[in-house]
Amino acid sequence: TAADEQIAYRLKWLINASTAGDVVAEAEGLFAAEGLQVAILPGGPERDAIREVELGRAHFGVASADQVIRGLAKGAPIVVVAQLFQVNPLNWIYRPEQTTISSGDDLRGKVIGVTYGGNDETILRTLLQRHHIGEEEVQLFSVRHDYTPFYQKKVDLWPLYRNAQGVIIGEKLRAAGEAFAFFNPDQAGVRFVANSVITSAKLLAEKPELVQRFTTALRRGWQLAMAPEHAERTAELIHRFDRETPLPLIREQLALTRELVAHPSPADIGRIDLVAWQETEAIMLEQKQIDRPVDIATALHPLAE
Amino acid sequence: MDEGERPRAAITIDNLHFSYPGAGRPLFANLSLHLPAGGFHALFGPSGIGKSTLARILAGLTACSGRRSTAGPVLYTYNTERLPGWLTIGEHLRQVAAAPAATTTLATLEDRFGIDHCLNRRFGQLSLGQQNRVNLIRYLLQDFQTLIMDESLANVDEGTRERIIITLKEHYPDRSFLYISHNVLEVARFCRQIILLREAAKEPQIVAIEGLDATAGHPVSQTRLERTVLEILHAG
Amino acid sequence: MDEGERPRAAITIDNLHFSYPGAGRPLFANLSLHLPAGGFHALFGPSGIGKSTLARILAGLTACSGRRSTAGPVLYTYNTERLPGWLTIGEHLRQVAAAPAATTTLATLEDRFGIDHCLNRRFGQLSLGQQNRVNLIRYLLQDFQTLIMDESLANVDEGTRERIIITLKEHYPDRSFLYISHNVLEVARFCRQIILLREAAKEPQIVAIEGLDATAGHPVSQTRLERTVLEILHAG
Amino acid sequence: MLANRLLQFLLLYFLAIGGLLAMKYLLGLSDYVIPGVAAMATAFTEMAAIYLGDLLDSLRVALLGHALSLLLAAGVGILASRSTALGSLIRAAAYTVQTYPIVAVAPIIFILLGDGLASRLLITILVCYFPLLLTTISVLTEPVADIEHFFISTGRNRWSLQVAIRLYENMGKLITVVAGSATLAMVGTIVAEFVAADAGIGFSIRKALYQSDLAHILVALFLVGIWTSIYLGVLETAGALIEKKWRNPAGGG
Amino acid sequence: MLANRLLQFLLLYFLAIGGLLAMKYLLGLSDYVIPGVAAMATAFTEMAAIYLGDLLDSLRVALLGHALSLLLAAGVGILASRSTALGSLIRAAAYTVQTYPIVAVAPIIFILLGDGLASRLLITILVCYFPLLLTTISVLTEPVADIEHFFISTGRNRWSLQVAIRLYENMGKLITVVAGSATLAMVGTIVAEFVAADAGIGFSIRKALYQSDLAHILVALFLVGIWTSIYLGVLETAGALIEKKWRNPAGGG
Ligand SMILES: Nc1ncnc2c1ncn2[C@@H]1O[C@H](COP(=O)(O)OP(=O)(O)OP(=O)(O)O)[C@@H](O)[C@H]1O
Ligand SMILES: Nc1ncnc2c1ncn2[C@@H]1O[C@H](COP(=O)(O)OP(=O)(O)OP(=O)(O)O)[C@@H](O)[C@H]1O
Ligand SMILES: [Mg+2]
Ligand SMILES: [Mg+2]
Repeated sequence: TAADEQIAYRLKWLINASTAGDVVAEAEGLFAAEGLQVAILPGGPERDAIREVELGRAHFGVASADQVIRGLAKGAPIVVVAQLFQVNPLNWIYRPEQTTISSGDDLRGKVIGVTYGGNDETILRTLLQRHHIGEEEVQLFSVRHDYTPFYQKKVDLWPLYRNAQGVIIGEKLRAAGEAFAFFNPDQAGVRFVANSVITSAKLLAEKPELVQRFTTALRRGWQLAMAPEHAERTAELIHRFDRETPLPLIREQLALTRELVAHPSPADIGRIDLVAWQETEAIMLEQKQIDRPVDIATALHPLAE
Repeated sequence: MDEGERPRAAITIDNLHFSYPGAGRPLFANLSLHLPAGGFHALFGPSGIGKSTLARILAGLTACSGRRSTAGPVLYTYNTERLPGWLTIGEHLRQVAAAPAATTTLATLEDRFGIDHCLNRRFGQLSLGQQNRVNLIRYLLQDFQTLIMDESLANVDEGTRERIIITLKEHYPDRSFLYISHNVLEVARFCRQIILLREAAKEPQIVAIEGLDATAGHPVSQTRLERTVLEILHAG
Repeated sequence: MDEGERPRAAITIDNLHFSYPGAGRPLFANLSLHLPAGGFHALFGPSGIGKSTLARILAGLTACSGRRSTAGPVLYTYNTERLPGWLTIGEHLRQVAAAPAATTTLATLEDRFGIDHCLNRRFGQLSLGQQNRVNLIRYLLQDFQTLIMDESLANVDEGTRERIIITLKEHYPDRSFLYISHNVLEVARFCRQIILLREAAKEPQIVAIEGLDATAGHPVSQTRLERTVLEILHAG
Repeated sequence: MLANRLLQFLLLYFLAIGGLLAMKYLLGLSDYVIPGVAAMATAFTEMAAIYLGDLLDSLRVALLGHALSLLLAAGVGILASRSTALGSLIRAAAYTVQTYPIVAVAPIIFILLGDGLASRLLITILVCYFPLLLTTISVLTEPVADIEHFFISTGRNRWSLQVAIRLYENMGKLITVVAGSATLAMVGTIVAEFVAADAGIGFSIRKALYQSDLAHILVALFLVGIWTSIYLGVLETAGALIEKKWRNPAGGG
Repeated sequence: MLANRLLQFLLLYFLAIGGLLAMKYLLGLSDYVIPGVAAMATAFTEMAAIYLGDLLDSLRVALLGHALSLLLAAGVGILASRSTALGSLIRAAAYTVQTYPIVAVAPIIFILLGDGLASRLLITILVCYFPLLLTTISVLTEPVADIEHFFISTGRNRWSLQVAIRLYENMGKLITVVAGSATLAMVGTIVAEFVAADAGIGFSIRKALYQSDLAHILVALFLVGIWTSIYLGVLETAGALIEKKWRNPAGGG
């Protein structure tokens, strides 16, 4: 209806299985049910939801925890209203026939792909530090858009999102008859929060109920998207935007996403994990990614339903 | 190069020294020249002697070390000039015809110069002699006191050339023309003063010879013509 | 345009029809021309009549509908040609001198044409008449049977021009030259045959007049010269 | 001209594909490094129609961006070729802006222009205008003495006239460069879509790249090549017609 | 010329910074969106030396890439301007390659050339050569009738001679474009480092971009601008000297 409020929602990345809940909330009318007309804007490396939210170009956005903490350190007036991933999907893929990684210690001596400036760099450096591995004991490889160096076996471990590219690259390796595995930093003791939903402090102060309605609709969207009985429909909805990925792969991606989002149970969808955020902040301080504490708890606004 | 007291000559130049950079000997050494005010005059001399260079200096286009003064605007035109390609000859001429009066002049000139049938063609579609004539006409439509014509009719046939010269003398009795041409007969017959340019080694470098200044009403006798021609050839 | 039985003429053209695209009337209508083999001949006519066009057709540079045959290579040169800028005149001439024999010819020509002191300059640093002469010289060093000179000496003074023409006739007695010039006296005096080009409406469009073919040893009398000039002017 | 361009493109494309396949089989590279013939065929049948739609979307932007680049290059070139302090500053600005890689300035562009067509067009233009600008400046700073002399002597040398003379005299060169820059408009659009858009073939290439799908990329490159050849061919034909109409053969010597 | 270029760049750069700061303080934006003066100053003192090292690394590649681009453009341009089938095909190939955004062809480049300097150089060249090529082709396909007539008539019109004549007659234009393309070499290098390298100023910009660190990006852009201005200024001065030495003033009318 005309009374619907127009909302711009900037994603961090392209629409794919990692944005299942966002798509479902929109397509199944959950936003509309809250009186919101939401435009979902795909993101990309040159996009920055924090900037857009501060500038008022977007009302809500998705940003990774390191982006949020960095923004806060520079005075960006933003707040976190939901955390989408309970487990960080960032993993390193490797070929077990060639590389054995059973613990963080095994990283020693490996050629490891890293996106310089990305959160995988921070995570990796923390891992190395925790396992007392010096810079000179590994070989870091600057990662770019394409996987050729990994394909050509020049790099042992390559960072990717377990639930998204992990499935696609895995499929290719499987088709070629090659075995593959993932190294998950979470298991090696580094907890680093991934994507979360942000808005501006101003919007939260001025229209708390609007923020509430948005968050509610979004959480319902994610709950619906993650529900196994809705999986087929969710996959179809995503496929409308993500035509390049075949449906079977999207289904597989969804199943993996469910493990990371509805963790440990569907009730946890959207939950802001304060401890994990504090650990993330501690890591960033330790890695000198920020020059002062931001007291992250003050920026987290879990909204009760 | 100051415009001091108003000179009686159209262009005066004194004490001119000039050499091209890198050239051994100077082209002009202490040269002085007074182009009379009014009349059709010639600058004459063998190829390579420096006529074009001197003409450009007289027109103020080439910097030099001499004292130069002029009476009124001096224009310099040369035979390899071109017109913009996107207009027809007629359009171009109408555009550059300075005053309203020039429009009627234009019509007369087009007719007398024999280019009236080329007017809706482009410059590139003209023969060389037609190009010469079209280029000259547009200069005649401008505001000038002195016009220097550097081989401006070099590619025009003799008949047309004579008709053009006579037309110029009739229509522009008060202006000064300095005509550069390699045709000694023509120069002797039609010019009032023939300024003969000689090598820098000769003293004076410039010799002025009286021409016969023929007009339509006053043709000249064959003997007088021959005498003048001989005078020019001997002086050179 | 076939090279049938070996023609006695240097160039023969029959039944030539030609008009420029977009032009109303044809420039040439059923024109035929036989350029005699050997000798210094002229193509003469008022500006804009079609000399350059015909010259290019004779040289095979412009396609046409007539029958054309030639005896030996025909070259066409015109007065606004330029030389490459990165060589001096001397270097360029030495480079294009075809045979070893041409080197001695070159030295003679440089001297007779009066350009020997320009040899270490670039083309852009020459006067117009010097440019004309340098350009002509390099064509003379080539392998040709017929050379068409389209106003090739238009910017050279008369004295030098006569010396050049006489040199050509002495040095190349067996070749054919077709000389385009607007100087009727010169053409009458030095050419063997004067091919007069007239309007397409006139029949025939081409009239051949006998010239006086003067050489250094055989100057011509004033009366014969005047008669020939008159003949040319009347025939036009 | 057009048919020629297309044929040449096809020849080159299949030569390149042949080269890749030869490499694949000679070096024994697996399907994920270089896809096999079957994978390529599948990719083609699956994606061609979809990518064609994307491409047409991009072409719209490329055409518009190309046109605007021409205007910009002409405008800036004309201003920059004036020997005034302002002209010199404009020229410096045009060069400086060009020095910066789009990817580095993209965030600033988005801050200033937001999403949508404006940003996409601006990026297309930034990629496409510079070669046009260089040509314009190079043409406009070189006098055509034998035409300009008259206008200078008679005090008529308005600046617009000088521009007209120099552009007209170099029309052949300009047409070559204008037509050639069509390919730059295309690449500019794709780059813009890569960093900015949520539509167009550049966006699709990006998605394929993130999925490391060389077969899809090859399909996209095929379509891009075909259409650029067509666009280029059309421009070249048009350019030849313009030159023929505007410039008449020079008169006899 | 050189001092001028630098002054102009500084003027433009500080104008742009001023604009950003004005926006920041007028809209009350945080340091994250637009860094404040203090943050910029800190970034400068912290990063200038580091970035200067990166930049010099990039400059090396840019210089080499520029030189190779000139060679490539000349070579391809000369071949492509021949009106043979091969010339036409080479031209089509040069245009087609240009159509493809570097990012899309990057995987293929890496497969073919591996990492390291070769890929970086190739990408620099791909970005830089095309405007040079267009100019070369446009110059080489336009006859200079009044010079070439003699050589054609006398059967001397070797192809190399024709190339020499046309290049020489258009030297002024070529110098403008060659000097101007220096900025393209710089941008090409940065793009290459962006997609390919783990060194150079482009790589540093990418890292700063990932962290949304505009202050660092501005420092990098400052250095890039300074050095490109210097490079450009040097080339322009050299070009002016060459022109003066090679081309003599034309003779009288
Ligand atoms: N740019 C130049 N550099 C050096 N010398 C030059 C230059 N231009 C002309 N010259 C020389 O200066 C002399 C005079 O040249 P100028 O063109 O004035 O002669 P001119 O009398 O007009 O000859 P013409 O009748 O052949 O046109 C010539 O010997 C010529 O070679
Ligand atoms: N490209 C062209 N298109 C149309 N008409 C042309 C073209 N070139 C020349 N003409 C016309 O054809 C006629 C013959 O031209 P041409 O150049 O052959 O004359 P010409 O006898 O050499 O004259 P001149 O003595 O002035 O050089 C002229 O009237 C000219 O205007
Ligand atoms: Mg002269
Ligand atoms: Mg002619």
